[in-house]
Amino acid sequence: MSDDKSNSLVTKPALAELVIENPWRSLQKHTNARIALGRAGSSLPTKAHLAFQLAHAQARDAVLMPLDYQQLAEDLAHFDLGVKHLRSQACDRSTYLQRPDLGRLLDEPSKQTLANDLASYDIVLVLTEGLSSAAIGENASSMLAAFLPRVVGLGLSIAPLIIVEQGRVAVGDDVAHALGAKMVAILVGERPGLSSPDSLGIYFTYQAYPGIEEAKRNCLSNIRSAGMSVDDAAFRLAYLIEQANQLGYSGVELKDKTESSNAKVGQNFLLP
Amino acid sequence: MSDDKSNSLVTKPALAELVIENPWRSLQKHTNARIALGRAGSSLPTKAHLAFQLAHAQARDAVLMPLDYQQLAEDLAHFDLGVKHLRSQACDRSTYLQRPDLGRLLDEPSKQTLANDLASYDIVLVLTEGLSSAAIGENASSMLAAFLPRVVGLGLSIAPLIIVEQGRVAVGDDVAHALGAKMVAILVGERPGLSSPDSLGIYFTYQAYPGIEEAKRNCLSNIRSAGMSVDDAAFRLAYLIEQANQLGYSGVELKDKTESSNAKVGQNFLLP
Amino acid sequence: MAEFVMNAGGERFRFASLKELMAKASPLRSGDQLAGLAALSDHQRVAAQMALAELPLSHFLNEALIPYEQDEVTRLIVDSHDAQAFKAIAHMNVGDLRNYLLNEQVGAAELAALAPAFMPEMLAAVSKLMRIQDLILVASKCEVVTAFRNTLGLSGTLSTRLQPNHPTDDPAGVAASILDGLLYANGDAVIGINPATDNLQAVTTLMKMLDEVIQHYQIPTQSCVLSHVTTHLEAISLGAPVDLVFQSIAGTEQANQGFGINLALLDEAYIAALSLKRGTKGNNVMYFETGQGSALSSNSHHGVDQQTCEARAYAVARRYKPLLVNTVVGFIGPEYLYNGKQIIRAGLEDHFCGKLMGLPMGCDICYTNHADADQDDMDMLLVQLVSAGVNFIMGIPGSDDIMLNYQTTSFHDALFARQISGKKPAPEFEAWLQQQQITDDHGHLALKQQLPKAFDVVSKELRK
Amino acid sequence: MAEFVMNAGGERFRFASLKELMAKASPLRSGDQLAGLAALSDHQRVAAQMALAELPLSHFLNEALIPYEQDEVTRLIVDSHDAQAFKAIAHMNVGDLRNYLLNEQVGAAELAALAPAFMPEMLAAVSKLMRIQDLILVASKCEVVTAFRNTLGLSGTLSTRLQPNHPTDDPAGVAASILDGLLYANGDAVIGINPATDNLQAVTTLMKMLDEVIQHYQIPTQSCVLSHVTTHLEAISLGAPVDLVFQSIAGTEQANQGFGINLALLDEAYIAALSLKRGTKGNNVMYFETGQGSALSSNSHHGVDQQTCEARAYAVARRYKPLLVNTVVGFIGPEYLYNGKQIIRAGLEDHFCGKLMGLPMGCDICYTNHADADQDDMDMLLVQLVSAGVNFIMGIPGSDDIMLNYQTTSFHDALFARQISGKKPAPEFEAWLQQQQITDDHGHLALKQQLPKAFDVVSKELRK
Ligand code: B12
Ligand code: B12
Repeated sequence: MSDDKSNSLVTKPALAELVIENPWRSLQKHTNARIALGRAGSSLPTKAHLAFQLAHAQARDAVLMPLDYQQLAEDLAHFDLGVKHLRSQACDRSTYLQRPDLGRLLDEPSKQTLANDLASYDIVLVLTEGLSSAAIGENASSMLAAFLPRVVGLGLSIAPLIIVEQGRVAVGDDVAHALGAKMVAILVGERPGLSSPDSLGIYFTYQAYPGIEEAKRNCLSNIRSAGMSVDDAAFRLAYLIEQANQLGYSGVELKDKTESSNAKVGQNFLLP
Repeated sequence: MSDDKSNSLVTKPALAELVIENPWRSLQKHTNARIALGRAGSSLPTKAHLAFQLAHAQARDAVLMPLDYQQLAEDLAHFDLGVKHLRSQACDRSTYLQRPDLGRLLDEPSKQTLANDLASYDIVLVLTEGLSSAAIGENASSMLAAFLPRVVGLGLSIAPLIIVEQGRVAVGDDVAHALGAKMVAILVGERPGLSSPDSLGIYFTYQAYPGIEEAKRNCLSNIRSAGMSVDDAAFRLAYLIEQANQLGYSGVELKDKTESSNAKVGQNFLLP
Repeated sequence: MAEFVMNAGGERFRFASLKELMAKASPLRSGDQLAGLAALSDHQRVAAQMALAELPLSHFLNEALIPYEQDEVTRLIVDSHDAQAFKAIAHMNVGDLRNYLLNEQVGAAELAALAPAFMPEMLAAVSKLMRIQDLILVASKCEVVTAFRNTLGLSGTLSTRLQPNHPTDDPAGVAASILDGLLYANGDAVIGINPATDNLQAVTTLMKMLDEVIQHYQIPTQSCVLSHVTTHLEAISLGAPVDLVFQSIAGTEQANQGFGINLALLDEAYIAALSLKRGTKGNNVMYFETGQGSALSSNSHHGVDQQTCEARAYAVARRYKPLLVNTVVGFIGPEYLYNGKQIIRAGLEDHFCGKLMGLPMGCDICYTNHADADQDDMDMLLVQLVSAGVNFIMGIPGSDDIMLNYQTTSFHDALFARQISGKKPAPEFEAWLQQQQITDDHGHLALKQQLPKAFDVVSKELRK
Repeated sequence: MAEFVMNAGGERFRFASLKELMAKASPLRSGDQLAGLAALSDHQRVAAQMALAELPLSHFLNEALIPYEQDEVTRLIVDSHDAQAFKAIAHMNVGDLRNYLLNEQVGAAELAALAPAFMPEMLAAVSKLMRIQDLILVASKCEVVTAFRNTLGLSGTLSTRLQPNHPTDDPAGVAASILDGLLYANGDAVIGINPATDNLQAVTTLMKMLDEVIQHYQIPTQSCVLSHVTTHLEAISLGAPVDLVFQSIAGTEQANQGFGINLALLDEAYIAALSLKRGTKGNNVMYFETGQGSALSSNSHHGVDQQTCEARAYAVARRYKPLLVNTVVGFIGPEYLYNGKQIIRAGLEDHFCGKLMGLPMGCDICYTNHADADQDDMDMLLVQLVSAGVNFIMGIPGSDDIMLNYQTTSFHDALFARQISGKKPAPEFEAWLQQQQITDDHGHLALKQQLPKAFDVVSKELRK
């Protein structure tokens, strides 16, 4: 009882014509952005769509991937500053993701640890996985290697390196306060993107205290191989520290006026 | 810097005109259906919308409300048939809701209990809360009171009454099989509706066995004060049993050809 | 039986058979988890989708998900497959098919011509690769028109089944809901009652009542009493006025057997219904309902995922040129579709697969009280299905079915849908609504405190 | 401070203040749970909604959620409230207002006239009583038109912000994404870059680059570099070519302080931007971004639920007659909007409240990888927002923002949305697209292997 129409209307479409490719594919050399994906009708071709889905599955896994704290501590030990291992009040990954408030606070034992340190430091560097353990795992050591010589150059005293498990940006305030440090820079894993699972952020605050407003910080972001280089970041961070130390504040009013000559910068080919 | 337009366009609308009521409200006496709700534009007026939301919140609670098995056992004891209290393999409410397969099977101790009963019965009556404990709590006893005299009239032997915790319809098959009963009728709580939290269903099967297909059963549904009366249900169930016992089958081929003169039936006022 | 292997994101995944590949490629749903068929991770799911994308469509001609010998639905699918029409797409793999369907040049005519080329499993497969926007876009290009006493499915229209259920089938109770629906401009797809019982007297009484109402008010619509098909056959033999024959159908022979039906029985019912010649505008005389999960719920799924089982049911439906096919998407409950998100995607998949099979798809946009869903989810699905060009939806008083115990779209919901989309009821029905002054020229409800003239007899009852 | 009591379903519920009532009446979301403000059960939530429905609108004139003395946003709301316009609705309660807004007779003109009568809290309140369909239907009646170098928000149009972000602000990388977007017919709302750094040199370099591109290709659109407003001020003082001044804003003074802004600073920026007189079609010079959760995230919410905080941010926006307001709805993460369902509802609420305030609302339909959401959820929200008449959405290559690390709508998504809705880009931009032969007469993409003539310089680069 089914129809047996002859099918003259649809002539066998050529496979090569199902997807219209974009002639500007070669511009992909300038960016990791998903440009020139081509189209099926006006929609994403199957291949590009499934590649996206795969990247999404992987990115979601990346959020949950634990940081190897032992490895990190070993790496940091090489800098000869001492390393302290602390914890936020977010006791596990699932709590961390749901309770940003707890990720901003040191737990009691950690505060105790810091309170025992009676030295007074110009700056303390804090490391926490934030939303991406890969960001710390892959970039933190080289960042410190690029940066620490500059602090020495500025003649600032520097506290032992602090690892905080499951911390948010503001946990640095707790650290600075408990330790009595004048400035704090926290290295934190930024949320993993589809094409950037390992992006490091640095948030710098002058005279931080618990509850200090965000506008009082400065931020360096997208530090990773495909983003800002650790050398560039170290240069800028040192600039911010130097300025803050002179002016007596950090944040919105402290502008990053470094003039960079980024070697990686390409030319805008849209203009003659 | 905000505008200060004068507002001549909108003249104060009369409150009474915000909702257009429907002149056929009085027909609500014929049905619990949510008719003649009126409209705001073409949409549900706020009152009717919120009444719906409240009913939904309550209906969701109804699904989770536990059955008072002790009360039920006491009520059933009055019928002097003996009462057995069994369990399906769905160990708690949350498992029950997610694993219908387990709700269809008796657990081992329950099967054991039945295997010890060596009598052979014409019919076994099973009670289980299914998706609505209120259905059993409010209708099971009166249903049995209306129905049991009729079984006696048919001269059939009847097994002890069986309570199964967290059962699905098909758990009756396990009971009938383990007990070696010729026919089974299971009284089960139907899923709670917005306006019908306490609806009882009865599923009847001739010569049931585990895995028997659904088409081999007959069903009576919507037994509750606003639906089919227990007297009507008892009458129909007895009819099905009598027919099945004669014909040697139940299910799709066994049609309910009772002629009812439902006293509650109103007249169709749409026709002259 | 083929084995499939796919490397994705540095891992190697194996799928033992086509049906495993299809199941693992299926977007997450509780029914497949219950059946132990669902992908174990998103990563595995994408790998399966990638492998499926590379599968030639012709593979479906060679590997049946349920053996030909064991299952009459498989036999129907294979035997009725149009090899001639298939030639146009025989060189494609599943991923190519997705690209092809999305092409702007491929419109209603092309899709209609290809319908017989599609096996349901091919469409299930391609739907698993699709995002919701793809399901919407492609389905929106289809136009499937059917007719009985009016014309349904024309583009630019949105029809409704008026569902005036009552727990005791009380004619007055049913009539009250019918009146409510008509005066809210609903009921052009069908006035269809689920009878509370399967009692023959009750069923034929309702059939007569609906027939009389339709005749008395000259409503260009059709009626249906949704009892079992065997009950329809008995009613027809007793001379009851049957417009449409109804049956729930599923995608495997065994599941249909659980419903007490098979193809022979449906053939018989179809012929009986055709013989009544009651249609005036056309002769589509069947109404089918389906829904993901029914095969699994009777343990008749043969290890096939629930969405693919559902698509197979459409092969059964297609055999009978139905007036209406309704996927009752959230009806059974969270055991099969856990929450609003699963219900929504399933509804759009079903609509897509059905439309491409050439079926006049409607959707019962619904949920039960044991599901994790609410009115917001229904609104979401409604808006999306309207964009996708669904033929019809349900209309019931205040969304609350007091007999079937679930929530579906209300008369008001249908009006909302028409308002935001500019869609209209079936043309014949629209004319009737305007003639009765139920709606005005803009399609807005016009009634206030007076009933239409033709309903004088009701006005009298109201004054009592 | 009033106490509110409501009997619902046999239980008695108490709410200690208007802000508690509002919070408990709010549909479930993780941010309110985090703040300890969410209803403890659905039952309690409905009771709060019932009480809220009965609250006279005039009550909002008397009970500020955050005290007048403590908060400049409250002062702005109260002081700019148009008592004259309010007279038309002063007799209504919140439930009445919902009924009124749904009326078919209440159209774009009425809603525009009423905009100054609405305090954001009134709209937040009424939105809490609304189903998704209500949010869509009412918003779809609004038309909010703004202009700078083209005309945005005309009914029948859907615009996009082209967002060509790059992790090092590399001009070539940015240019690649701009080209991709333009050739996919995106970018009429604005070409707007988030600079990776707040470095002044980098920011002004990007500003110049965008300006040159727009001038060279004569694109009827505007540019924006989304740095902090203070950076804009510095850039303007350095003579950089600033089309639109951008800032993130929130609904409390304290939250804005956390962002390093206040009304005085915004006033200053607004005046500076106006003074440049770069608009040709109109003088809407501000671009704002908002999003539920930002106040709570800086602990500046004063016990007010996040949706109400968001609506209050629109009072800030309204002061500056912006060209674009963008609710970046799933941007922060699951801490505030847990999953697709919460993101979708929040997006529609924001769009509704903003539109009724008279704002040119767009939506960044987005999610992060730590949220329980995916592309299907985005498609759902997109289809619904298009039905609701959203002014603009984002367009970025393949949905993947490689600098901000989140997923938003792609260039392709925008084309899908236009295809199913028949909507078009802003008229000036549409004309440009056709002139460049990027699109054909149907608005379909026309480009295949050749770039448009005007892009010859690019073709050369490609041949390299
Ligand atoms: C859910 C449901 C279904 C689901 C069942 C799947 C499932 N896993 O739940 C589906 C959609 C598949 C279904 C199909 C049909 N149903 Co049905 N269904 C219902 C409903 C709405 C709820 C049942 C319920 O809550 N059960 C309680 C729970 C705890 O039971 P369960 O063990 O989880 O589920 C079992 C029962 O629901 C049973 N079942 C469901 N429907 C039917 C119908 C019959 C005749 C039988 C014997 C068993 C049966 O099958 C399930 C699996 O074992 C009732 C209406 C109501 N208010 O109860 C109608 C209802 C029971 N169904 C009805 C009918 C007519 C049918 C169909 C025969 C329709 C048709 N023409 O094909 C088919 C086929 C049924 C069959 N033989 O398998 C009628 C029965 C009328 C009567 N008195 O005989 C009812 C009363 C609705 C109505 N008035 O139209 N149904
Ligand atoms: C999420 C986010 C936000 C959220 C923060 C809320 C929250 N709870 O997360 C919201 C939407 C509110 C936001 C606002 C702004 N942001 Co922001 N934001 C981000 C983003 C996308 C991710 C940050 C992240 O993953 N952090 C890691 C987690 C673990 O940290 P957390 O403790 O959970 O969250 C804190 C940080 O995110 C921090 N934060 C977020 N943005 C900013 C910006 C600045 C300047 C500072 C000091 C801190 C800060 O505030 C959060 C609460 O304590 C980054 C881009 C990126 N790739 O990282 C941009 C980014 C950090 N933001 C940026 C900017 C410019 C802003 C704004 C100043 C924009 C504006 N003009 O108003 C505002 C105001 C910020 C402020 N002072 O509070 C820039 C900073 C550029 C720079 N180098 O200075 C970035 C790099 C993006 C960009 N390139 O445009 N932002």
